[in-house]
Amino acid sequence: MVLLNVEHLSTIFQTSRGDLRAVNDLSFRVSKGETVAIVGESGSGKSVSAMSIMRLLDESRCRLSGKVELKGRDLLSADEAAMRAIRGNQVGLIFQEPMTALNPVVTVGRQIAEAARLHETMTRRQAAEKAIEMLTRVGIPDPRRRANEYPHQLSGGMRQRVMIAMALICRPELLIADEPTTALDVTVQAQILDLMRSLREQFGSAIILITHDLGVVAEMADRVIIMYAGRKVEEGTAEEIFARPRHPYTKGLLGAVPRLGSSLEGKTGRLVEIEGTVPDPRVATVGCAFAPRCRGAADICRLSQPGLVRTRSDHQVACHFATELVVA
Amino acid sequence: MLRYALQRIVMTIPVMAVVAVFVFGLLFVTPGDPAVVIAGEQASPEEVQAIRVAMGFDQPFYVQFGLWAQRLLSGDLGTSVFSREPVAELIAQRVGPTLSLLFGGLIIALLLSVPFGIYAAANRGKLFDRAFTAVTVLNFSIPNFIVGYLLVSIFALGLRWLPVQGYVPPDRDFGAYLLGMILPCLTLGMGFASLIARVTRASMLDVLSQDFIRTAKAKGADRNRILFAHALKNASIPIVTIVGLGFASLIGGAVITESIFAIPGLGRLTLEAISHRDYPVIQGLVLVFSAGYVLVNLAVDLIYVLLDPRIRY
Amino acid sequence: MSSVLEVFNLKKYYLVRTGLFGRSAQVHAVDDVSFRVEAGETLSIVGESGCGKSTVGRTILRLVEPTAGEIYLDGWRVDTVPIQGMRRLRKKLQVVYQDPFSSLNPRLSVRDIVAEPLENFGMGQSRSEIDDQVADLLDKVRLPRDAMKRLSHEFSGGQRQRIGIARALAPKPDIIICDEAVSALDVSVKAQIVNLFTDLQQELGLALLFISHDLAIVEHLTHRVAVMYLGQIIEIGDRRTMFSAPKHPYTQALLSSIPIADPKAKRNRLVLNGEVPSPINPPSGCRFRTRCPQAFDRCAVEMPKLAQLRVDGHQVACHLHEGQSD
Amino acid sequence: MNIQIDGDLKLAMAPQPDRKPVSHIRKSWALARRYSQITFGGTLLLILVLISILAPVLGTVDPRAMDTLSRLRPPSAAHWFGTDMLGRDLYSRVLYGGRNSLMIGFSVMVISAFIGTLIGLISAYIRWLDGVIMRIMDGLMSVPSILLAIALMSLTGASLTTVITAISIIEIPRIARLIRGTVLSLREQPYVEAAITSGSGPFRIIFRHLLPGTVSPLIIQSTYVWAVAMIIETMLSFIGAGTPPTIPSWGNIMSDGRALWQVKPYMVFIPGVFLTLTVLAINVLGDGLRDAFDPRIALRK
Repeated sequence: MVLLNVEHLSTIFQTSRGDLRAVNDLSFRVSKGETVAIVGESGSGKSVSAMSIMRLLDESRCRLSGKVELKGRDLLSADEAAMRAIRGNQVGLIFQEPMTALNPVVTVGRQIAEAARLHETMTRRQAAEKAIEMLTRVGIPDPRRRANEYPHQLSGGMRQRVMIAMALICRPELLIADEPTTALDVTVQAQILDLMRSLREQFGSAIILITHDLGVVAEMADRVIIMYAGRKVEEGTAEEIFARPRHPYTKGLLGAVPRLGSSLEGKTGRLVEIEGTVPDPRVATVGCAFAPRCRGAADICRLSQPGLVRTRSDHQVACHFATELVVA
Repeated sequence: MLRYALQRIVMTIPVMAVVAVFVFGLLFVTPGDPAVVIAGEQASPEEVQAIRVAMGFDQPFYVQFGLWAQRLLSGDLGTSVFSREPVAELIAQRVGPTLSLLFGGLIIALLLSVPFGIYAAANRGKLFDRAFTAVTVLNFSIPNFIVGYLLVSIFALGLRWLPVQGYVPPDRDFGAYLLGMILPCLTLGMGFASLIARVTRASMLDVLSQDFIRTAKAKGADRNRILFAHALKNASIPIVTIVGLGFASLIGGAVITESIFAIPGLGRLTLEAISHRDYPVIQGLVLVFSAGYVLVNLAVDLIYVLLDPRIRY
Repeated sequence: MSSVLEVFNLKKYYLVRTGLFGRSAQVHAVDDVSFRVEAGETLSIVGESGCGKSTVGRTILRLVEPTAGEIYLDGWRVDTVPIQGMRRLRKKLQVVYQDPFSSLNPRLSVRDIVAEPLENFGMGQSRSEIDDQVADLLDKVRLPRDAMKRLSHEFSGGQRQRIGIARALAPKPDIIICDEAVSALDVSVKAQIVNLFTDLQQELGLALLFISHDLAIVEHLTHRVAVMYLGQIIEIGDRRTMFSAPKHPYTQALLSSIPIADPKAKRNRLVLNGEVPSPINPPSGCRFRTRCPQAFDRCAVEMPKLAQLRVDGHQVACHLHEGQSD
Repeated sequence: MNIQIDGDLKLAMAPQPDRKPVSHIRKSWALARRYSQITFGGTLLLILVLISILAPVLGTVDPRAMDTLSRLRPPSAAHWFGTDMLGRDLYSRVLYGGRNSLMIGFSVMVISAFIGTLIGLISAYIRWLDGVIMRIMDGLMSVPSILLAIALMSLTGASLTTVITAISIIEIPRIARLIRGTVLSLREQPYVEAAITSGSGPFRIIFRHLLPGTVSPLIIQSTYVWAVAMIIETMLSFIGAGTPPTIPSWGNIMSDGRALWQVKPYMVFIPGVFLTLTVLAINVLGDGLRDAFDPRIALRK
């Protein structure tokens, strides 16, 4: 069953130096209980697309178009009150930097309880109890004491657990996690990923995981969307993408990340380089946005934007040579 | 908390010491004989000599300062050269009106500034915000005695709603006291209001751009909740700071305001002391005003603890 | 082989005061660290945030003064020379910083940034001589020569990091300290810079002290690895042994925590409990014992020493492995 | 060694798409609109400064010339702003007074910027002096500025020099604090550390890496100092503790009009409007400069 249906979503920021097309014609679906990873480098539009879905951008400075349906209900045309009823209730959000994402002058217990009280009628005391229960479930020791502490008194890992408790307190059907472990150390990251997996089982929430870390994707995701310069360039099941990447950018990404243990196989030569950097989103491109960095780019790539082509039932690619590559 | 308070109190000691040294030292760094300065150019040599002995100027600097500091610590601010009354007593007689004025001015400043500052920040870039910015910068640029004269022209001379000037002590006629204080407090408060309003707007904008505001939105909080439950407490820290720092200019404004409205407070006393070259009184006043400023900022530091849990002890 | 950099028993304690009347407490940022870097080799110091790895680098650079210990650069004692003398030693010891944005003065042209060490160390008589050297350096880091006239903010993160590398190469140092030098870069650019470091080392025979939290990157360019935990080196050895057969339980957990970009890879993950204790009051005995799944009584009492194993040069500080030493 | 140029460089070096040639006037107009506050404040200030400089050719008479026959005349064709109780022409007094008022403010700005920068730099660089200097600055700042000026003025004879000195003493601590804070935070910048590790000595670091970074906050703060100094001068003169009465300044002119202001309000309000416009111009200019210089605020815009 489709939980979230995004069709032709575009987000355009109006800046003093011209329009900035941060998200460009993005379509994807998330089914109930599924984990979809959106992968890309900085500037690829992955975070902006999540913020656009939840209408969290300052809409006096950007334009949204397309369609975003949550359980059949259009969010882009919903009014602010309707969106408020959805945020934190049907959709929970986790952000990258838990230090700045928590209010520094409010105790964590109250911040969690607030999320519950905004959507359910309950007394202050009931909400506080529920917050403590959530703190227990996200594995914070001594939750009663911790609930009365301020964010700066907690470690980075604990702060992220607080964020998770806050996002899940209303049992949302969809959880959007924007780089949830990027700011954390690897051993703490492992703890948080473990926690997210076990909570996914308990709560049955679907997850949109936004990250640049392909390792995290491989551990968490059922399906993967690769974004480049605001566009989806490839989508498929996690196994497909990692086993048979089709788009040259995806291949480059996979090659650019060193594999742990590669020295044992005696192949620690050069890493695969993707030349250059992400293009300036203000400069309108005619052809494929990746063409200037692509080794296999031909004339057609500079002239026309490739559309998404389904190469298998569970795999789509936006590359002029996608089908040929399958043969090759 | 107690330790923090103690720590802050201890930290005011060097500041006050600097003020004391400064106030005392002023007489000596200025060119010419301090006794002549106090006695005035026309004074006879005998008069000058009398002042020199009375003030102890015939003794070395450090002895004088030692004696002066010793008396100061026991609460003795010296004796007026002009009226021969103890300076402490002169100040005590005049402190009431000035306190009323400062307190009233502060209240008016806060009432005029904080709500508008918040509203402007919440509606950034819209018409209200632009008008707000223009009005604050204009108001900020008008010297407060001109504001005073404008207010008097409108409300006292024009509409005749309020008295032009004068001061009625509250124990004689409380109604008249309140009525008489409205224009002076407004005069004093308006300039300060611009400063606080600008800081309120800026710090609200700063807080509203932070990540945790997005978190609150993501939880489903509405605009008022975001403004008042999440942003205001964070934004109040710079607001409180500017109230503390600006208190010095409020005191300066009070001196001028008293002189416009003929209020017999410390400001008037200051001007009288200047015209009489009554240096002990000037010394005492500068010390008292500075102590007031330091105390207000001490209070500000203690308020921080209530507002920001990151400050510990 | 000769050692470019030798560090013996380095300690750096910070005093933190808790208020005016508060007692002062000591932060054991670096606690008795020893290692050496040979000419032309890469030694990586890895560990999580707060383990003291960056402080080690900053102490060697004399950006912070060491509390105790000895540091030698090409046999010259670094930690005791007066700061004027240190300026001359800096010629041999350069650094590449983490943040490619704030580590370049935004008001200077690329030419002036790269020329600064050349001018300081008197490495050119005339302006044109220095310009020629700057041009050569830009070639070395694969930047076009016409970048010289431009300001650093016109460049992307990866390009700026190249400018920083050119500046570090300018005085022809024997060793470069790379303090998280690729951490702030995007995945694809990171690979470019890692490759550049590898090439430069081969070409110029540089030694690198590579400070990083990213073990996968480290594995790609290092010869030897030192793992730090709470201010101490708990394991040090060559790359192969470290990645194939890590001995210390912390190293094992650290390696198994790194997510691998392969959904089919099934691993036995060691997820550590709890978090790193405060360096103000480190645990008694072995610092890792509070999180160690294999801790036993002795670990709380006695601090394990870094001891040589039979495997060539590999040292580990763990009571579990004491029997295996020579 | 084969040299490969990055793709991103190729991109950066690629010829920019042709832009339509824009005329200088249009470009300037666009800039003026973008920095509207600087344009407005700067223009207004320039006009006011020009008026005072050109006072002798703007139909003025000797501002000190008394004419006992035409005392307290209201504004008329002969006396545009009227005359005061000594029969002096107010129009001439306001224009010449502006010279003094502007000059006092400007002098205070230059003096306190220079000395404040020096003190701030010393404080940031010489650690053992820092505590002492900053306590002195705190002490000076805790004396309300008008009062401090009054105390200073009451001891020294009234003259332009003493007015400028007194107000500069008030403003120096503010500049010193700003410079110290800026230098201390710049010193934490990795690029300053990089300069140290590149072998730069203290002089090079100060003059090449630290001082240039203080320029924009200093300019912004200095404009406010100018405005504040003018207001303080006016207030001092207004209560009779400022510029000597023989020298016309806006404060003095208003002070002269004080006793009669209920019947002849223009004697206070005309110079008041000039002062307000000047201070407004400087403040708006300062706000504009702050927005233009401060990248944090500029980014948010």
